[in-house]
Amino acid sequence: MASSTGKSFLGRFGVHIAVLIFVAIWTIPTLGILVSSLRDKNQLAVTGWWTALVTSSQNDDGRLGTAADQVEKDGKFLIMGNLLKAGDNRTISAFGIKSQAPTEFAAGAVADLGDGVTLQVNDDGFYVQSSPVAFEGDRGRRIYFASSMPPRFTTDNYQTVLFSEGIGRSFINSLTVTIPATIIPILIAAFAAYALAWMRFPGRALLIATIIGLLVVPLQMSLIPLLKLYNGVGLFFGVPAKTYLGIWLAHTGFGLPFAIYLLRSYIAGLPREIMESARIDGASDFEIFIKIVLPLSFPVLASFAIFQFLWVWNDLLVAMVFLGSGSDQLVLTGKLNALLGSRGGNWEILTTSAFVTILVPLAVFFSLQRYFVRGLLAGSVKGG
Amino acid sequence: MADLTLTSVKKAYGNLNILHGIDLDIKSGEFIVFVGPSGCGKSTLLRTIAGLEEITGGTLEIAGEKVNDVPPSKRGIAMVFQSYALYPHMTVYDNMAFSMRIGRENKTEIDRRVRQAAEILQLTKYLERLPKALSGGQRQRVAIGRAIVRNPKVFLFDEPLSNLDAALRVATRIEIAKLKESMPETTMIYVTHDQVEAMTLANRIVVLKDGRIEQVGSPMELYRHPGNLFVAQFIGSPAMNILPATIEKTGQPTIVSHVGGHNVSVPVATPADAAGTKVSFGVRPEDLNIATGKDFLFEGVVDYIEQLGEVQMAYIQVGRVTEPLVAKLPGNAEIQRGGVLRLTADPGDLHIFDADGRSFARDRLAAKAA
Amino acid sequence: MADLTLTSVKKAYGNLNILHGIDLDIKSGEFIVFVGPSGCGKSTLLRTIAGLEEITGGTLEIAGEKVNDVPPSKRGIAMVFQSYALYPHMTVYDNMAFSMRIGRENKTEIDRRVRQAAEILQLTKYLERLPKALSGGQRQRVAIGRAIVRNPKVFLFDEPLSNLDAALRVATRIEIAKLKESMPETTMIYVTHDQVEAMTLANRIVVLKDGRIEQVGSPMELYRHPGNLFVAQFIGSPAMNILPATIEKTGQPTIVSHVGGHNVSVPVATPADAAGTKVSFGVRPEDLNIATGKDFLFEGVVDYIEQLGEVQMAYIQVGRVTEPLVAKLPGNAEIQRGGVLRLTADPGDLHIFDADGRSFARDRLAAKAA
Amino acid sequence: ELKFKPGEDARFHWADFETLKKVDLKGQTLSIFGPWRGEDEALVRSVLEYFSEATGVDLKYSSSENYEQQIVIDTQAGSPPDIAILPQPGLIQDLASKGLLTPLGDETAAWVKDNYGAGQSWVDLGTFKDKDGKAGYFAFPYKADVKSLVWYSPDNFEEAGYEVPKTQEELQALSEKIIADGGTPWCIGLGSGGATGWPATDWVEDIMLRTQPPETYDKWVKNEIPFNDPAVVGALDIFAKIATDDKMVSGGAAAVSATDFRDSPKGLFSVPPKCYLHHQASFIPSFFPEGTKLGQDADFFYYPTYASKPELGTPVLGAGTLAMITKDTKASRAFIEFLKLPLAHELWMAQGSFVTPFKSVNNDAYASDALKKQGEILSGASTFRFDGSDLMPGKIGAGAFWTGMIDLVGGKPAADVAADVQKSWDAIK
Amino acid sequence: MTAQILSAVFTIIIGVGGCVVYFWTANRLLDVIFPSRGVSGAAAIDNLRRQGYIRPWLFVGPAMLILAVYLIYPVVATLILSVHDRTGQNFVGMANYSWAFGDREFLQAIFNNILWLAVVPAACTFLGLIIAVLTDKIWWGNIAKSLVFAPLAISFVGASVIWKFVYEYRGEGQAQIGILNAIVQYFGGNPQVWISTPFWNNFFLMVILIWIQTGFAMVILSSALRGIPDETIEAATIDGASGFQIFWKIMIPQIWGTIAVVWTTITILVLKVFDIVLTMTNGQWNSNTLANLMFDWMFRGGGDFGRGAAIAVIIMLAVVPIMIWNIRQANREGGGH
Ligand SMILES: Nc1ncnc2c1ncn2[C@@H]1O[C@H](COP(=O)(O)OP(=O)(O)OP(=O)(O)O)[C@@H](O)[C@H]1O
Ligand SMILES: Nc1ncnc2c1ncn2[C@@H]1O[C@H](COP(=O)(O)OP(=O)(O)OP(=O)(O)O)[C@@H](O)[C@H]1O
Ligand SMILES: [Mg+2]
Ligand SMILES: [Mg+2]
Repeated sequence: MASSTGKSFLGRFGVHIAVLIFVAIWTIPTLGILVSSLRDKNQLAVTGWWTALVTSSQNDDGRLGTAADQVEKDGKFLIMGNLLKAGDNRTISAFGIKSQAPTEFAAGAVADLGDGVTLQVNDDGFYVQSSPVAFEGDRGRRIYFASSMPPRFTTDNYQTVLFSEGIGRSFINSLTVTIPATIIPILIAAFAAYALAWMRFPGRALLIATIIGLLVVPLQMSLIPLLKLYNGVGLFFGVPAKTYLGIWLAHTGFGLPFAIYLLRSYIAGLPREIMESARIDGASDFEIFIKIVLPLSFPVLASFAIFQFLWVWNDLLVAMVFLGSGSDQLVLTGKLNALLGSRGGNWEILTTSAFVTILVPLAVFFSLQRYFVRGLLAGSVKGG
Repeated sequence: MADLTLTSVKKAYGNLNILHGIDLDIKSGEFIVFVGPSGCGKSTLLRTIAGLEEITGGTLEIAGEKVNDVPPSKRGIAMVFQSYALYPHMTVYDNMAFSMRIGRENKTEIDRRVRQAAEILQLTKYLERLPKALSGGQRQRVAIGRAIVRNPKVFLFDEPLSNLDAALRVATRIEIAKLKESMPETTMIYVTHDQVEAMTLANRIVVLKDGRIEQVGSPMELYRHPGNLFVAQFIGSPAMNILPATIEKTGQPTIVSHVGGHNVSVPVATPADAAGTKVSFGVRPEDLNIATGKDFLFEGVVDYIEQLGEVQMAYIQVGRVTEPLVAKLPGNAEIQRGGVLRLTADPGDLHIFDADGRSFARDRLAAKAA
Repeated sequence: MADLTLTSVKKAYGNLNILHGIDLDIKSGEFIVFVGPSGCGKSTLLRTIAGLEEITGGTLEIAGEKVNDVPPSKRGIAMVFQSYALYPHMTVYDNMAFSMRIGRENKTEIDRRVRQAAEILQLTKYLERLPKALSGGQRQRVAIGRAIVRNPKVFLFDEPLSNLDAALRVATRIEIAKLKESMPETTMIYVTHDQVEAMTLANRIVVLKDGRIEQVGSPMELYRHPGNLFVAQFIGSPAMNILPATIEKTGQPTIVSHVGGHNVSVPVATPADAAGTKVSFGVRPEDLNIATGKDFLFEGVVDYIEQLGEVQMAYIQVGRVTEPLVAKLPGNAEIQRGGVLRLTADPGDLHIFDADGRSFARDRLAAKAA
Repeated sequence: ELKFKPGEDARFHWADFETLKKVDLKGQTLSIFGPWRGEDEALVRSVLEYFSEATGVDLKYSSSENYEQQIVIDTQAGSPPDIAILPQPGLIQDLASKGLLTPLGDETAAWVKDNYGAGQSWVDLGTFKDKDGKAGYFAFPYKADVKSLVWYSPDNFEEAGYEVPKTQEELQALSEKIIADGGTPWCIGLGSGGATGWPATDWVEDIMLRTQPPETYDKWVKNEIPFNDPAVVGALDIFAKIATDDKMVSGGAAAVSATDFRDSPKGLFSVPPKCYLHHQASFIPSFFPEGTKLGQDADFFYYPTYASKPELGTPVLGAGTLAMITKDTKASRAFIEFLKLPLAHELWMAQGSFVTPFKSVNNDAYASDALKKQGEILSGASTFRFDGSDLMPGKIGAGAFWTGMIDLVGGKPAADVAADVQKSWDAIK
Repeated sequence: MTAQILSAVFTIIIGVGGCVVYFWTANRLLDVIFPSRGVSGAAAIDNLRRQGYIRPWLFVGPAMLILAVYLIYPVVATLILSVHDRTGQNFVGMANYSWAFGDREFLQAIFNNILWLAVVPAACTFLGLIIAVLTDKIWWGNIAKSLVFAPLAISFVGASVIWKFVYEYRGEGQAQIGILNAIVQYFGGNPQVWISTPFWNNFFLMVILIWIQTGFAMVILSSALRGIPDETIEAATIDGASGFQIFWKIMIPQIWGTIAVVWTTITILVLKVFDIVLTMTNGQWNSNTLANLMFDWMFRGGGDFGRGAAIAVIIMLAVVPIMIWNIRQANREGGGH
């Protein structure tokens, strides 16, 4: 393209800025869950995800040791310990004994708790509670402190998700569903699209109209009649109703109108002289399709492949209905879904699995993107 | 055997009639060249013969069989498209090998034929390139190569040399002629704008205009005895000079008076009732010579000179004629812009056409043919 | 003012060098024609001038300013593409009006200019059509029309007439010449394969070969005094006949003995040390005449005759020379295939080239120029 | 992998395991479709493990995010699981009315009546009309939730010197005291994505049971009294007074419907506390911050009744999951029998988050005191009522009622809200 | 594990291979039954003609069969259901339809859907186009594209979590965990309850779909953009057109067909979309859409198939104008013979 020469610096810079803005807008929400997936579960609902990127100060509570932990020293009873867990590189700036005033005392100061009981909390979390009389009760005292915490991330969530039992199996199941459910509709649709674009037969226009009409059929409406049909067929032939074949065909069926629609519009736009030339060269429609149309349609085949892959990969409903949910059929989305609690509050799992599932489609996108070549048709014909 | 017979072949795009009933007999082994102004329907006619356009009327027969509905691949043709129509995703080699591969021919045979064609067309260096990395002329040669590796009954060429340089054009033209010679049974139909190509290659030239055939004949026939004004002006470059004239005396020879000069005797028979009618008087630029004696046909002022080396074109303003007359004179003739020039011509090279543009010599031609 | 200066302009596609350092000065208002064999880099050079290809080396100046990085739209050019590059979604009218609309010109002015161009190019009937409903020649004319409605400093034409018929080609060529005349300040750069176009239009012709300039000069200069064997053979159609020869006597004139006949005296100076060296001896087909007297240059058997009407091409087998000699003889000369023919030529039309293909006449030319 | 080795832990009725072994289901399969996913799924599987271990049945459990949708599709299309376990009586009623369920029989109904606390309530809950309009017992309750709970932080109460209220009046006084102390009494979050609003319906139902006799509650649920009956409007008003008062709720009234119900209890534990009280069912501790110890860091009390209405006793609002036979096989029958064994309950009880009204279980098997306390609330209830919104038709209970609650906290007058819900109810009749 | 992988690979090969084998053998068979090569002229031509009659059907056959089973049959079933009551047993005529047009919620959904249809396809197509064009010009374009594409790869559940973290509302003065409110608060504004403000919440929901679907538009349009002949762009540059003008006057018209495809697809998607509405609001706060309403009636609490089906039929009818427009478009472009 001509842009290589002759773009002023400003113009080029402007493009970069514009793209950067778009990318930022598109990425921020996703970045949000990426950060969230790396965060500690408890903090998710308390502070904004962006705060995880900087050192934050927050109020916390902790519980002192119980009477069982006390030691007697110099006539005083001491309970000692550390409010922070080992490896927790927080520093305490202040502490308090009432939740209404959590930062009443500076770190290191000695707080008077009344009745001669004192408490000292150091910035490293070490505390000493001393009392002239012995402590009682089996509940430790709750105290409060403000701590500052450097950004901290955990891969726990990923470990939970990636090493959950049967995940590998369901990954394979997903691929087993997805790959044929992507390729089969492409094949079928490409043939049909070619016929609809370049072959003459009665009813062609009607067929095109029908296909556009079928684009809108809501998936949910089809499920019950189809499953009934599957069950009927299964019963009749004495085979299981829920099979891989069944789900491939189902996904093929649901993806087909869009596939034909998209491919047809592209294939119809190929230069007619090329087909004519091939026809004169003696190629049959089958050969023209295989040798000319398919290679030249790669960009659109790749786009459709990406979408179909995505839909199938991310689908749960169709898989559950037509494949079932036993562990030998459970697809990845189903598996990850099962990791969520019944009430769906496990955002750390949700965010993490969102990222785990995104990877394969992104890889597909990347690998197919190189088929979006510029100037595929260059040099074939001259004219307008 | 591949006789082609077109019987009032018609082609229309929607309401737009492009071909208005073409009648043409092409004998097996003939080399036919279609010429005609841009947009007259040459490509369309070629495409109907190929079967790429459906005929909207008439019949097309190949080897005696009606092929109106026969698909292109069964007509035994090869075609070079005006717009090349290369397969963009295939290398030059694959482009040329495609038809043979489709025909499931032997690999070594394919290779041999492709390399041979590439050699002829000087494409050997480019065999592994994709069309988009070729120059215009190279693409055109690939398109030709694609046709010649096949072994069809009928070759269709649509301006196959238009993007080639002179040397290559001559070489390729000769290759096509040789190809034709080596396949005496193969019919070739060739569209060109190049007079030289038409003249040298054709057994017969078909002159088309606005979707109609104006004249069919051998190159010399068309050149020497154009059937009408259009053909007279179309064949030959620069075109024949035409001046309004009046018949002074009918019979054989005819005496006409033209606007540019005095009465001239033309050795063509005219019917008696033509006396006094307005006619067109024609003479080719190359038939005009500088008058050395006192006798001359035209006298005029040199308007403009195009010096082409071995020859020069003199544009001469003659009397009240609006268009300047063109004369093709030897390159070394000493003429000057603004100077007065007297021209003469051999009476046998003069033409007269009636008010409808038809040549008076036609009848004679017809008589001779019968 | 639009002088163009190319200083060792280089262009490579990846590792493939297409232009190997082009040095060229084009003065404002000049009409420059690029010629050269197919694939030699003409289109590429044009495209680098237009700014469509990035130069990989050297500098390009327009009107004294370096424009290597100036975008095409800012170079003040109009271009006719070899492959037309019409806007497929616009009618002929819109295709032609596009640049003016972009330039926010007055509506009536646009209409006037478009219609004028359409008139010139005989496109008026097709103004409302889309490119895909046009014939090849019509498309090409739209491409030309698109360029001429604009008012650029530099016109670039890439084989603009290749798909036109002879009449239209002449007419359009003349229109281009007129256009040039009406814009004396406008520079035109024109690629063609047509010798006539090159000869008639050019102020100077640039002969390219394999991405290098072979010779630059006025048409007659190139025709009469080709700098080397390549130019000698490239300019002129059919090409100059070349025969191996040996210098018998150096000096002015030089005597050479060529394979086909006896010693010939050529009015060209050769240095003394050239005595006895192998040279190439050249004579143009059109400079050969049938020997009337006893004196002749070549004697040979007529191998093949191409009858072109006003002239005929005789292919003559001379002695041990492998390639037949071509002679362009008057159409009415009575020659016969198989007959023996003696040819002669004016000594001034004879050329000799040294072993490297350089013309010996060059020195004389250089001397004259100095 | 059995979680507890049979015979080893005295808390369990291991004899049941032996009984179970007598049922031979080898070579048979049993597919169970339930609502539990995540941690709950692991728990239920651990229980089911005993069943398959003992009987030799090939057992498959599955669940789905869209389980409601899927069970409809599967049953309608004729490929149901053997056993479906669902928490929505409304959905079950629908399945029953379409003839997709197998009746469990009178003796099972009788068994529930005898062995469950507030047994008749549970039987009524599982009784629906079938395709021919004939009533039958279809759904066996397994696992219950207690809804009438208020959660708090004992530490916060202790520091501020607050007492656990015994009556609504005390609760009201406590709220005012908290406000006076500069605090905020309640954390309310109605957000639940598409189901936003449901936590408020529980609360309103709780108020209904505390202001009206259970019969009125039943009529309300069946729309035998209109939704905009003054009784209902009164309950709505009581709730609205709390939820629309910026001082009463953390974050102000606007935050109520926007805050996710899973996030809202976290306010109890923030420093300083954002609130002191949280009304929610027994499942909510799963959403407490990690490390929160029930009983120590967090505790609950029974949502109190009005001292002024002693005649209403101590009603308990709850929910639960009900098991149905969707495909009548020997295995599915056997599975229902399995649920009648105390062991089936104890195994889950011992692992937490499980409460059962089954009287024969060993209460010591409860994993925590908190659960035990809930179990006691359940069994000590004078009245037990199932979550009303789950009993109403889906369009109301899982639609108009929720929307109404959002409108209500958005400031719409209770009467208007109730009238709207009633209008929707009329529309689906 | 390897056994699983092997069996998966085997299954995949069977599935894909079966499809390939069908097309290959069917076409081979046609060539064998009606041979056109190696038989005499007239017979070959006849056979070729017969092939010409049959081959289109071999090409479209599988597609038609699958469409018939997977879409047309359910559509018919839906039509039938839509004139029956909630159990699907008793015929009720047009009652479900007349109910729908009297239902406040339904009318609200229609209104919202019109809003969605007006905004989302236009926004997605426009943004997708801009991004496709811009990213074509820069070296990191592929990375940028992938980032814009990424939302498409996220499941709806994932997307709803993501947007929860954008729209989340916390009371005034509290630490916001939704970035939108955090920004608003940072600039001194009052945090808003984006999702539950009637009317405007429609737009906040649309933003999600736009965010997801722009990647779709971008991918398809970018592949179309690359099909534009460079020469026309070069010609326009030389004609003095600016980047903008080239974009609007040269590129857009040439990919107009694809734009129509993208627009249509997204329009239809909008008609069908319910996941976003379902997970974000479930149609509350006046944000219902037809598809969600249909879903609601179909499956909530056992469902009312009659009404659900009636709404589905109405959705399907809404596509008729789009269909007509598309067919016109296809005819105009010609394409094929
Ligand atoms: N994209 C490309 N990649 C590699 N080589 C190329 C590319 N484009 C052109 N070439 C080569 O560059 C050379 C010069 O091409 P160019 O188009 O300039 O030739 P030309 O002189 O215009 O020829 P013609 O008269 O046939 O149009 C040719 O040999 C061609 O094969
Ligand atoms: N698809 C079409 N629709 C309408 N008119 C068309 C179409 N294709 C060609 N034409 C018209 O038909 C006429 C004949 O076209 P054709 O291509 O046969 O001309 P041609 O003789 O080959 O011209 P050229 O020498 O310029 O290639 C032209 O006037 C052209 O405009
Ligand atoms: Mg043509
Ligand atoms: Mg070129």
